Amino acid sequence: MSARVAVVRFPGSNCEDETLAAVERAGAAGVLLDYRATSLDGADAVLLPGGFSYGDYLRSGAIARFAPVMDAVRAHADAGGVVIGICNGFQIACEAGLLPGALLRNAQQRFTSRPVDVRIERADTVCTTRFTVGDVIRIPVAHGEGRYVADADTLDRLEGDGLVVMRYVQEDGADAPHNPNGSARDIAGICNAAGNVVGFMPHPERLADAVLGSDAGHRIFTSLVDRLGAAVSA
Amino acid sequence: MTFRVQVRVIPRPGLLDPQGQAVEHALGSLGFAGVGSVRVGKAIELSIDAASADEARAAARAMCDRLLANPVTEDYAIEVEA
Amino acid sequence: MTFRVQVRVIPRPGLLDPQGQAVEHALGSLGFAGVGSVRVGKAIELSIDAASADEARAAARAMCDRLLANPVTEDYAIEVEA
Amino acid sequence: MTAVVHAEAFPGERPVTDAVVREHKLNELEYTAIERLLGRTPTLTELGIFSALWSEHCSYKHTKPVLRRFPTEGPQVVQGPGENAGVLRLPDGWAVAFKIESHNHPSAVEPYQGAATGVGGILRDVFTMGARPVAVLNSLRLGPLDDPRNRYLFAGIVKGVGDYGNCMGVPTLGGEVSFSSCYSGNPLVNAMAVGILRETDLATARAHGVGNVLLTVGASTGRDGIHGASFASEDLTAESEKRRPQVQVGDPFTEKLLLEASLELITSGQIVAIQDMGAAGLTSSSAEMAARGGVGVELDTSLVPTREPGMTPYEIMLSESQERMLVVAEPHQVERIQAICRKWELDATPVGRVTDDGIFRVIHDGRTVAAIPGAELVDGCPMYAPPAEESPKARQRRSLVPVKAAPDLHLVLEQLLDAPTIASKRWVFEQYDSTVRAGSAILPGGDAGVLRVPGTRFGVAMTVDCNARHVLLDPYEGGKGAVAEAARNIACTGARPLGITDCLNFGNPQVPAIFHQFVEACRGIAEACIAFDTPVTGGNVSLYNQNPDGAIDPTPTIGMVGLIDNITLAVPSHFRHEGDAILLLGTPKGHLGGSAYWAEVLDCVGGPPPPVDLAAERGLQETLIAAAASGLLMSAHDLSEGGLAVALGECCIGGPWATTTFGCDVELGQHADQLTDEQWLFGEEGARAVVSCSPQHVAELQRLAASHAIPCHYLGLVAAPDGEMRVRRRERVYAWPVRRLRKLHLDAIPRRMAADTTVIAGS
Ligand SMILES: Nc1ncnc2c1ncn2[C@@H]1O[C@H](COP(=O)(O)OP(=O)(O)O)[C@@H](O)[C@H]1O
Ligand SMILES: [Mg+2]
Repeated sequence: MSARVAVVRFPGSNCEDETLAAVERAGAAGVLLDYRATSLDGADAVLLPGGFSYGDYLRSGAIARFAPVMDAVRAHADAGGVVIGICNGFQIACEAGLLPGALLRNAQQRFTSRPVDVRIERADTVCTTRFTVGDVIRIPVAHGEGRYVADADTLDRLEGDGLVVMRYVQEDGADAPHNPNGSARDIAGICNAAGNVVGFMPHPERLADAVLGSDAGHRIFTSLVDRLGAAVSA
Repeated sequence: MTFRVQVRVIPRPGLLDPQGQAVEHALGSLGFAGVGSVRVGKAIELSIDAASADEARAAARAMCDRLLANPVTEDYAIEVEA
Repeated sequence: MTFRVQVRVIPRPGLLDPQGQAVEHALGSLGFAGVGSVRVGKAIELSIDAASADEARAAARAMCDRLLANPVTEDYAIEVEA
Repeated sequence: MTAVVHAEAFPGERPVTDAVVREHKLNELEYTAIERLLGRTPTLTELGIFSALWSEHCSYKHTKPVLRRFPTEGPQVVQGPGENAGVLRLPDGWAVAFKIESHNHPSAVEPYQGAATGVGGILRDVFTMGARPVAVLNSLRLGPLDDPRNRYLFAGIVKGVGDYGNCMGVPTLGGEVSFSSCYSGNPLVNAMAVGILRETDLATARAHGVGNVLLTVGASTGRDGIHGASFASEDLTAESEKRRPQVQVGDPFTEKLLLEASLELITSGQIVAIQDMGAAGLTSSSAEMAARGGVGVELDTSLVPTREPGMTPYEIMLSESQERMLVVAEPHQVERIQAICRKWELDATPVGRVTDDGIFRVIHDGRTVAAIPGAELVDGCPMYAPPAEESPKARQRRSLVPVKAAPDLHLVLEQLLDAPTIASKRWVFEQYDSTVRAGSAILPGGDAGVLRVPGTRFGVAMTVDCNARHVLLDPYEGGKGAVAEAARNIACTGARPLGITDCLNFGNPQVPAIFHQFVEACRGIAEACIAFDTPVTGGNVSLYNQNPDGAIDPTPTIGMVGLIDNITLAVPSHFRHEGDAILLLGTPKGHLGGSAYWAEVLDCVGGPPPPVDLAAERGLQETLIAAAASGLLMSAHDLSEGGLAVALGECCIGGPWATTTFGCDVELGQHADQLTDEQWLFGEEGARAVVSCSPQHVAELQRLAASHAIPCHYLGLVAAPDGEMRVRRRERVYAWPVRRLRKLHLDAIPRRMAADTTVIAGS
C-alpha cells in the first residue's frame, strides 16, 4: 500500500498541481484536500503548497492559518505526523505557530524568482534522508516574503539543536547574491524540535522531472515517501 | 528639536481595497461582529529635526507629496508628537 | 454606536526594517535633511460597533492579538475616534 | 428603419446637450448617426453606452479596413479574430489560446495598477475561452532611465506585471523592454497571455436562446475606470488628465478564484456563453455577446451588486471594475452555476435575459433607461478612412548617416551591452515567477520561452517582438521585420511558428503621417504572416499614444506562439561546451542603417533599416527547426539589435543565472570580404543566427542548411570557461574578457535603478 500525502488547497494556492505530481512521481498517492475539510482524509502526511493563500493580504499566511483544515493539520503535527510547508506553506506554518519565527518581505523589497543553491544541513528529517549533509542542490525560489527572522535566542536554539534544514550558499562562479532575500543566517528552511514539521522557501517540486533539464528537487519527495513507507509498513 | 512623526497613508475613498476586504472578511469569520469599512494602508514612523512642530509637519507633508504617498491612489494623515 | 478605529502595526524595535531604511535613504537623496529612525508598517482603519470607546478599543486589541499583528515581529497601537 | 423604441432619463440625470455630447468624445457625424438610429434624442445612459462602444478602442473605426487585410486562416486555426482570444491547434486534441492587449494610458497614470490590471484583463480574455492560462509575456517601452519619472514608471510597471501574474500562479515566460525618448510620458505596456485547452472545451462569447439568463460573476461593481475605453482613445493632454477615470485597482486573488470558477463552469457544460468585462465593462460584454448571437438583451442594473451606494445605471453600465465575468445560461442552470461559484467564494447574480427583439435594453427600478438597436450599437459606428501620407521628415530620416566618428570597436560592443535596450533584463524578469506550474523548459533570458504541455512530450514556444526604430524608419520593412524576428526567436528554440497576435501601438490616426505608418506596417505584417504561414488570430489596436511632445515611434508588437514536438530537444541560446563549433547561419551583408550601433553609440537614428528577405527568413527557420529536431544544436541565438558582436557576446556571457561563461575564438577572415569590420560586427540584417554544435556535426549541419539554401559559415570554437571572446579578421584581433562583458550586461539596468527613489511605488 502506498503512502497517502494530502496537499492542501487554500483559496489562492497555486502550486498544488505540481506538488501533487511530484509526490506521485516519488511513489506516494496524492490527495488534494480542500481548505474547508475537517479531517485529513486518512493522509499520512500533509503538504502545505506554495501560492498566495487569501492573496497574501495583510501578511502571507496570516489568514490561511485560520482556515478550517488547519485544526486537523495542527492535531496531526501535535501527534507527531509529518507536515511540510513549501514557500507559502512555510509562511502558513510559521503564522500557525507550527514552526518558530516569521517570513518578512525580502530585504531588497522586490519579489525574487531565480534558482538558488541550497546546502542540505540535515539528512535525517522527514524529507532529506536521501541526501548527505553538505549536498548542494540548485532549485528555484519565487517569493516576495521569504526573509526568515526570529529573535536571537530562537536563532541560536535553531542552530544549537540542528534545526536548520537548508541554507543558501554561494556556488563558485555565481554572480548573484547567494541569499535571495536577506534571511537571517542564510536560512532557507527549518524544522521543529521533533523533526516532523519542516518548512522551506525554495520549490523542489518545480524541478523534480528530468524532462525540464534537472530533477534536483526530486529527492525531497523520495525521502518523504521512504519515510512514510517505513511508517506505513511498520 | 527632534519630533516623532506618524504618517498614515490610506487608499483613497472609492478605490477598491482588496486587502481591506480580505481583512474584513477574515475578522468576520473569526467571530468579530460589527466590523466594517476596513481599509489597509501604510504606517510610517519617522523622526524629523525641526524648529517647531509646525515645521516638522510641513516637512512631513512635503515628504508625503513627493515620496511617501501616491497622489493618484492614496490619501495621507500626519501626526506630530512632541 | 460605531467607532472609527485606527490601528498602527509597526516592526518591533530591534528588528531590521529594510523598507524603513530604504525610505530613509530615499528621503535623504530627495534632499530632506534631519530625517531618522524611519519605520514602515501597516495602517489599518476600521469601523467597530460597540457600546463604548473602551469596548471598541478592547475589540480592536483582540483583533490585533489574533490577526492584525504578528507578535513575533510587530507591535501595534490603537486609536479610537468618536 | 426600426420603429422608435422609447427610453426615459434616469431621475437626476443631466440632459443631453451639445456640451455633454462633446464631453463624450462623439463628433457631429457620430451623434447624428445616433439620433437617426434611435429616431430621438438619446438619454444620458444611452449616450454613455454609445461613447464607449463607438470609441476607437471598441469600434476600430479608423483601422478595421486595414486589419481586414491580415491573413487569418490556416489548417491550424481553431478560432481566428472575433472572439476574446485566438486559438490554434496542437497535437492530440490540445489547443493553445493566446492574445495580446495594451494597457498604455492607465499605466501612464498609475504604473503599478495600470500594468497589473493589464495582465488581469488579458488573462481573463484567455480563460474566457475555456483555456487554463499557462504563461504571460509582456512588452514594455519606456523613456530613458536617466529621468526619475521614467524610473518610477518602470519600477511600478514591472512590479504591477509581476505581482498580478505571480499571485495568479501563471509564469511569465517572455517579454521585451526597450527604452527611447519617444516613450517618455507615453509608456507602452502590452501584455500577452497564453492558455492551454482541450479543443472540445472551447467556449464562446455568443449569446443565444431567448429567455436565457445573464449573470455577473465575480467582483462587485464600483465607480472605477468609468470611460476607460474613451480615455484610451484620445491623446494624453493636461485636459484629459483632469477627465482621467478613477483608477482601477487589480485584485489578483479574486481573479484566481474567478479563473477556477470560470473553467469549472465551462467544463461542466452548464453555460451557453461567457465573456469577461474588460474595456467598457458590462456595456461591451453584453452588447458584443448579444450582437455575435444576433439577439437582444435586457439588463436590470438595479440587480447588479455594487460596491458603493447610489450608483446610477450610467455608472453601472460604464464601470470598468476588474475581475468580473458575464455568463449566459439557461434558467434551470442558474442554481447549479451559483453553487459552483459559491465553491470558489464568488457571487453569481442574475442581472438580465436574452430577448428576441434585437434591442439592447437597460432598465433600472422598472424604468427603461436605454433601448438601442443592438446590431447597430456594436457595428454601426461610422468608419473612417483617414488620409495616409509619409511625412517628408520620415523620408529624410532614411537618408541620414552618422556624423560622429566611430570609437574603438572594443568600446562599441561594451557600450551596446550596457545600453538598457540591449542589456540583460534580469532585473525585470527576476521579479516575475517563471517556474510556477513546473512546466517551463526555457526560461526568460533566451530567445523564446518554451513551456511543456502538461502530460505530453510537446511544448509551446512564445515570444513578443518589435524593433520600433526599424518601423519608424520604414514602416513596411519594419512591420515585416517584427514578424520575422518573432519567428526567428521561436525557431531558434527548435519550435515551428504557428500564428500571431498583434498589438498595434501608434499615435493619432488622424495625422496622415501616422496613419501612413499604420497602413504600411500592417501591410508588412500581413506579407510576413503569409510567407511564414502564421495567421493573425487576433490582437489589439492602441492609438493616440502621443502627448504634446509628439507621438511614439510606431510599435506594432508581435506576439507569436510555436510548437515543438519534443520538449527535451528544445535548444537554449547560450554556449554550453568548450570545444563546440560555432557557425553563422545566413548571409552577412553589413547593413548599418537603423542599427543599434548607429542609434546608441553614434547618436544617429537614421538610414534605411535592413530590407527583410522573407524567403531567407523562412529557409533559416526551416534549418533551425530541422537541426533541432535531429538533435544537432547545442545552442542557437538569433541576430538582432547589435548584430553578430552582441549575439556572440550574449552566447559567451551565458544565461542570467549561469555560474560559468565561455570564451570563443572566431575568425571572420574568409567570409564576406567586402565588408568593413564595423559592418561585420554590428550590421543588423535579419535571417541570421549563431549556433553551436559538437564538431562532428558540422558537416551535417552544413548539408542541412544548404538544403534550405541557407549559407552556413564556420566561425570557430567555443573556448574555455571565463576566458576571452576573441574575434579575428585578417590581421586584426578583437578580444574582450567575457566576465567583464557579463558584468556590464547584467549591471546595466540595476545600476541605473539603484538611484531609485520610488521604494514605495505600489507597495
Ligand atoms: N490588431 C489586430 N489584429 C487582428 N485582430 C484584431 C486586432 N485588434 C483587434 N482585433 C480583433 O478585434 C476584436 C476585438 O478586439 P478587442 O476589442 O481588443 O477585444 P476586447 O474586447 O478583449 O478588448 C478581437 O477579436 C480582436 O482579436
Ligand atoms: Mg475581451
